[in-house]
Amino acid sequence: MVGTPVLFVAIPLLAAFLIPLLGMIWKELVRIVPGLVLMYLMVLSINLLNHVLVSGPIVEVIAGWAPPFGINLVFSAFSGFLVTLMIFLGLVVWLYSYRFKRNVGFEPAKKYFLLLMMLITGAVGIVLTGDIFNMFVFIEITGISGYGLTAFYTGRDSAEASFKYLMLGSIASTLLLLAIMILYSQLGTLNMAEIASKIHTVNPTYKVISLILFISALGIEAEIFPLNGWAPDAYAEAPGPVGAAFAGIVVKASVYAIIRYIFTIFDISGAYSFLIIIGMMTLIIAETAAIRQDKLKRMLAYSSIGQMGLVLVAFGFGTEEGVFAALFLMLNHAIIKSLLFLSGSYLVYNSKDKKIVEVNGMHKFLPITSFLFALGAFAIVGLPPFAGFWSKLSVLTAAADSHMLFVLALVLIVSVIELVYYLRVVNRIYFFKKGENVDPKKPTFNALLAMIVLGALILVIGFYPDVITGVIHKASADLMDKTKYINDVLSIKQ
Amino acid sequence: METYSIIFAIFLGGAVLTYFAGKLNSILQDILFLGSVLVPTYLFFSGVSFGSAMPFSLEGISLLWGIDHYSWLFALIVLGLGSLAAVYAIGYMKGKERKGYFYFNFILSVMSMLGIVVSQDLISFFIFWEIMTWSSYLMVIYNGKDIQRVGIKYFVFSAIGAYAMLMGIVIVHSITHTFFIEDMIQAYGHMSLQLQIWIPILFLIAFAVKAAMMPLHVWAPGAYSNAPMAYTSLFSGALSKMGVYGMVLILVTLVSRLPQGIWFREVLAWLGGITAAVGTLWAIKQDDAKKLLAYSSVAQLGYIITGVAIGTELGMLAGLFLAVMHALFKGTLFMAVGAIEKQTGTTNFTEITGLIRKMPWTFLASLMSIIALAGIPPLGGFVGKWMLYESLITSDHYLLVILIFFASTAGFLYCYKFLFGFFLGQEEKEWEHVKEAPATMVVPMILMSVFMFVLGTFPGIILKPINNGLMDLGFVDSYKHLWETSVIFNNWGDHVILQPILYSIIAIFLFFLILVVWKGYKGTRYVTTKDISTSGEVPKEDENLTFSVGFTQPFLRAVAPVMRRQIDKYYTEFAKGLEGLFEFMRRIYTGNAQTYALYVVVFVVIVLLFKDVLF
Amino acid sequence: MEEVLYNILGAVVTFIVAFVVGMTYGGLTRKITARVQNRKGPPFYQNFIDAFKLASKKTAIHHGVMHLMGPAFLMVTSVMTLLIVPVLAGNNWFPNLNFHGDLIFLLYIMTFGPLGMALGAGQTGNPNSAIGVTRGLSQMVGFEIPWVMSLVALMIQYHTTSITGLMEVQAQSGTWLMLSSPFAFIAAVMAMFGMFRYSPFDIVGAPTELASGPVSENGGKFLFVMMSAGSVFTFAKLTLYVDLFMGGASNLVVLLIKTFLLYMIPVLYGVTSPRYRTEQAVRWFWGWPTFFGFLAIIQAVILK
Amino acid sequence: MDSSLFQLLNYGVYGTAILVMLIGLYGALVKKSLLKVVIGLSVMESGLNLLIVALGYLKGGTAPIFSEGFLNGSNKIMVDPVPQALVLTAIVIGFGVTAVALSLVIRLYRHHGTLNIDEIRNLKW
Repeated sequence: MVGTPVLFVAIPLLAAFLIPLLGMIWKELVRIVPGLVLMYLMVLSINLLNHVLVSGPIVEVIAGWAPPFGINLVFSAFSGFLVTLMIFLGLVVWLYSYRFKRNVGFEPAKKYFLLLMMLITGAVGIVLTGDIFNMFVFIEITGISGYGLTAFYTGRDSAEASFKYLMLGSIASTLLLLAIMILYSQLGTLNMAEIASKIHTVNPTYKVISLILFISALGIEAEIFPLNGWAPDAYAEAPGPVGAAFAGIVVKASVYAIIRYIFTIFDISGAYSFLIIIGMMTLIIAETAAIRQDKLKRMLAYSSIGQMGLVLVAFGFGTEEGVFAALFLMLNHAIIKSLLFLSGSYLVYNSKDKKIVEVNGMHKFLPITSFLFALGAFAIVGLPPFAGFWSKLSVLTAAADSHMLFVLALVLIVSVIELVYYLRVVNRIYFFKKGENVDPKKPTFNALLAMIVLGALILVIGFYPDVITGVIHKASADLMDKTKYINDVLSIKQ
Repeated sequence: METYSIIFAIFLGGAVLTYFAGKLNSILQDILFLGSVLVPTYLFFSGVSFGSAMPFSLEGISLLWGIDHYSWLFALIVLGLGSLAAVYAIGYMKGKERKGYFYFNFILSVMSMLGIVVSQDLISFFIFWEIMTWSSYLMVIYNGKDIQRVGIKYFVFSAIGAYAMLMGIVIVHSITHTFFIEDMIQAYGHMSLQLQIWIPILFLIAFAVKAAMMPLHVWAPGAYSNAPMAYTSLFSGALSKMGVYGMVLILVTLVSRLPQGIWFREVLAWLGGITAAVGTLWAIKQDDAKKLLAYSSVAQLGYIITGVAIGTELGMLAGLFLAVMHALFKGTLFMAVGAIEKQTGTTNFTEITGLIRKMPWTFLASLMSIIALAGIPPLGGFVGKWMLYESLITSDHYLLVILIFFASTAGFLYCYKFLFGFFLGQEEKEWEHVKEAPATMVVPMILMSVFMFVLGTFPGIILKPINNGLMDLGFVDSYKHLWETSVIFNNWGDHVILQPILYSIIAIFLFFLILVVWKGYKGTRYVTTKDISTSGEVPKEDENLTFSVGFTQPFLRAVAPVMRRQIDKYYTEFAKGLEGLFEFMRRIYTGNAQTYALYVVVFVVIVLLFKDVLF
Repeated sequence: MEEVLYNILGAVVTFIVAFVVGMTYGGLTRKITARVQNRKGPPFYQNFIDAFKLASKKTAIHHGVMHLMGPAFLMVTSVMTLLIVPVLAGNNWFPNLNFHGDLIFLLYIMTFGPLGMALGAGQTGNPNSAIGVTRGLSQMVGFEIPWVMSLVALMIQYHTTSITGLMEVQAQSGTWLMLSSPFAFIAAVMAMFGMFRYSPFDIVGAPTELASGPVSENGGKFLFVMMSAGSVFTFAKLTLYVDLFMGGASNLVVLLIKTFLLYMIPVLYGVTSPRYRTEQAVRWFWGWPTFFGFLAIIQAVILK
Repeated sequence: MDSSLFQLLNYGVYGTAILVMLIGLYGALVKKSLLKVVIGLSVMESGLNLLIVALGYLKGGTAPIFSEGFLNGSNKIMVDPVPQALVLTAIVIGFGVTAVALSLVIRLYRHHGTLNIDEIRNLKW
């Protein structure tokens, strides 16, 4: 045993609280410690994932109370894959924002890294936990740190965005708690595995109501239309790396939660087609909204929402193929959209309004950043031979295999729209004349490194997707196997 | 086996190396560029044998590369034109900016086109198709001119096509569970009728876009004229042929097995004919050589589509022969325009005149290609046109043949306009300094002209590989029956014997040429184009005698009612309407937190109300 | 080898016949036109006099290579057309090249010369030449449509695309195609108006007011070659019509009678008509002649 | 206590809790002042907490601790302890959220000079 899943929650949480104290010792520690923590977790998660892929999931029992009484953490192929992805993105975001703004002083940096660690704690916790109330707590942790990070810049309209996020977040937590209580009142347990094993005894009406409340609550975090009013504002006003973290970490965790409920806990088959419906709605509305944006990050935000809609659609096929496609898409989306957010925020670094027109002619001043943005844009619209193509292909294959031709056609039509707005921006970067009063800012070395890592990953996955598909196949098989999950958790006796 | 890997590795590596070599040394970059196009070309033609295939797998998908005679034909077009255009590009790109960018995309385009023809499975086909699309897109926006309109239009149309194809691919996969083209063909017979109809349509949309068929052609004029000319010769000459390649494949292997397939063929053939006619009319209207040639490309592809859509052996031969010829003459013409653009800085007929004495080799190449384009004997274009007409007539397409003939006759107008506009007419002082283009640019053009000339009399040289390719697709051998080395037949046994015709033409021409200049040429003196009689008056030196504005006005007046309607406008209106709708839709996000909260509540309530329906 | 020599000899003879006949017809046209217009007119051999005068002149200036080549290009078309068209039916005297090409080839070789000529005219730099050329080309698009329609009608009805094939059809059935395919004949004759460029379709050359068209910058030998090319071409076209629609001719006299009668149609129509502008001319050809072309095709489809 | 009366009381508590939630929701959705919105959200949470505690109540149950009353009681029923634990957590979280919300309200007021939610709409579409 190389480590236990509980470290994923404990260490970053500890680090988060230690950051202010460490800052008193040496100010630079505030920036260094999160990185060290994340690096350690990265190594740990890769080791654990390797272990899990070979010898089955690790179920960690907290405080010695065996399931179903205590809280347990489950590090399976599925959750392990997501955790690894999140930690990796956390690492990239850390690397990027290590010296994001020189003028950001010690105090803001302290807050920033504290909140970032909290955010990662929460998101990782959501994925790992095997207890629905515990998940609620982690969602709230993620949420509160998310509100804080959104409101990070005092000069902008970030407080407004944050408030919207908070307001919807509060409603989400209310709905979530309500849903949890309905389930609890019916079954008297909060353990996911146990609920899953007993769910068939529940009165269908309660079951459905509870599921609807779960989906609505988690849908707010997962940016499902029409519950995603907060998302574009938050993405646009939060700092660039936070946008990347939202797209890559928070949303992934929320989608994980929805999927866990629908695939493992509940046994309602209608939920799959419901996923497709809301996924399609989200996809279409978000992409059509994105094409008319005049602010870069807002455009990326809508695009991100749309992509998550597509992920839900892929999950909604309910087949293992669909799950594979969705996970692959989540991976690619995490990498590519993060790259876009990271490079995009340098493209509009010094501009006040963050308008798309202000990226005109940036390639002369920021050649590598521009190139990486273009690479990301090409990849996200699914052009081969970049990473996005393979996931798009698997989504479409899954759709065709489930005989959802209408969905297939709609997804493709929307892809064309997506293409248009990304290409417009890339064209501006490369072929338009730079505006008079735009003052480009060279990216720092760390930021460049972070972006190049992501860009390289895009190319690697694009040219040789087999590096990652094996893991994803196992992860999707793991998710589909509901009984195994129940057995794995409930067989733990202490 | 390994040859494929080496070829594609050289292409890819060469593209990247060439890009970065520009930072070191310009000449090194040129050499690397040539190397990374010519070396794979050599390897392909020397090292790749028919029937050998390279299977491998990616992301759990089995892929297969290999060639048959049919794809070899298109590889010949791609690599042959690609190599010549690469040589040309060295001269063309001299002293231009973004050289690395150009070379990079050029190599990738050639690679992707070769990839398309060697792909024996749908996924690598699609991958290369998309690489081809975006590399050509990057070329279209190379000049940075009008990119948000022209470039995006090109990409959107390509994407619509590509995604239609992708939809077809995944539907096929959902039935066969493999991506091999062979398996698709096998399984096609067992599909439901609905699928049998839809799958070819989906594929044909993709190919029709690339082949610039009406009504999906609107991207073509802008894209062809915006790309740098060294690339457009490849773009129009080879890249658009990929559409033809796929179209033939689909028509022969799938549609022909469907009883209703005849309707596909008829519709396609008519669309091809309309494309040819409309493309020609618009080409006549253009005052810019690039635009003229772009529309002309559209029109020429219309002929090709008609030919292959007819689907008889003669029609196939005609279509594919025209495809080869089109690669030659349109490649040359775009190169000539590129040469003129490089030497004068403009491509507008209303600005340039009288270059014949300054750029004689370019003129010669243009003349040859124009003769070939117009389909006049004794050059190669005639053979293709002849076979096309004969195939149309013998397969009962009477009205279509009239339409094609109209297009082809009207084509003379722009042919003449091209030659007159650039090379003939008054020799203005403004262009006195113009010199012939450098040798790297002239030699490829002349070489291609020679090919055109040879093919005009000995079409068998290229009809043989075409015939081999068609036999691979399941047609019977048509040697001695529809063609010989220098004889072409139609299905009724009528024929044209090309050799005596060529010799007669040369003999008559030389006889009368000598008659005219006998004892005269030395005695006559050359006079400038100012020294002419206009109704008996001798014009003054400063009098403007250049005639180039409103050149084809009389004809355009006659066809004005047809030209009033432009498909492009409808597309633009549609796009505007859509954007308006999107603008309206995004107002859902009102910016008010309470509204968003209300959405949540309403969502929950609605879902709860309809829970029995939904779950 | 001997055969080739005989062929060449035959071709030369054909050419001379065509030249003489064409020139004579040209002279007669001038005479007839004058008569209709109540003038005396030149003698019918006036064209020969003109030709020899022009041929004997020495060329002093030229405008470049294309200019020199222009007349030769034009001649290629005329002679090639003449060689492809069977002059006398069932006669071994003038087989020429007519077993080496068919109607579609003919249609295309007929455009070779005018385009080459146009290039020569273009190089002179005379704007009137180019104006004439574009008018000519536009008009060509006009009349080619009914002309091709009538040819296509014949081809599909009798399943052959060669001229000799069509002549055989007439020989076997004993009826001329102008009687069995009247619509095709009407369309073809109406197209012929444009082909000969007599009034009302003479805006191409605009002969009466200013010299435009290809000839405007040519004199001496150049003009001689062009003139003779025109005459030969006239004869070749008329022979083609006779072959296609009037059963051909077994000897020269019959051929002369038939061609002359046919020739009078455009000439007489011309002298009584005012001139059309180019677009009017084009539209005229796309009106009734095309309608008859359609009828011809419908008839052919029904009867085939 | 009579069983039906208990049932009635139980429903009454549920009803009240839900009513409180709805009142909170109303406040959050309709009131224009940011402060009132925040209060509405808090009220909604309180209602929910009330509901959860009520759900865990059993007739005649004692506090879920090994107290004297439990040990000496006749029926040895205690109310479900889990909801109470959950509510405690939820209250803490709600407190945190409210604190963040109020601090945001302060920043919004400084930035916009108003608390009217309709006027704070710089980010839209």
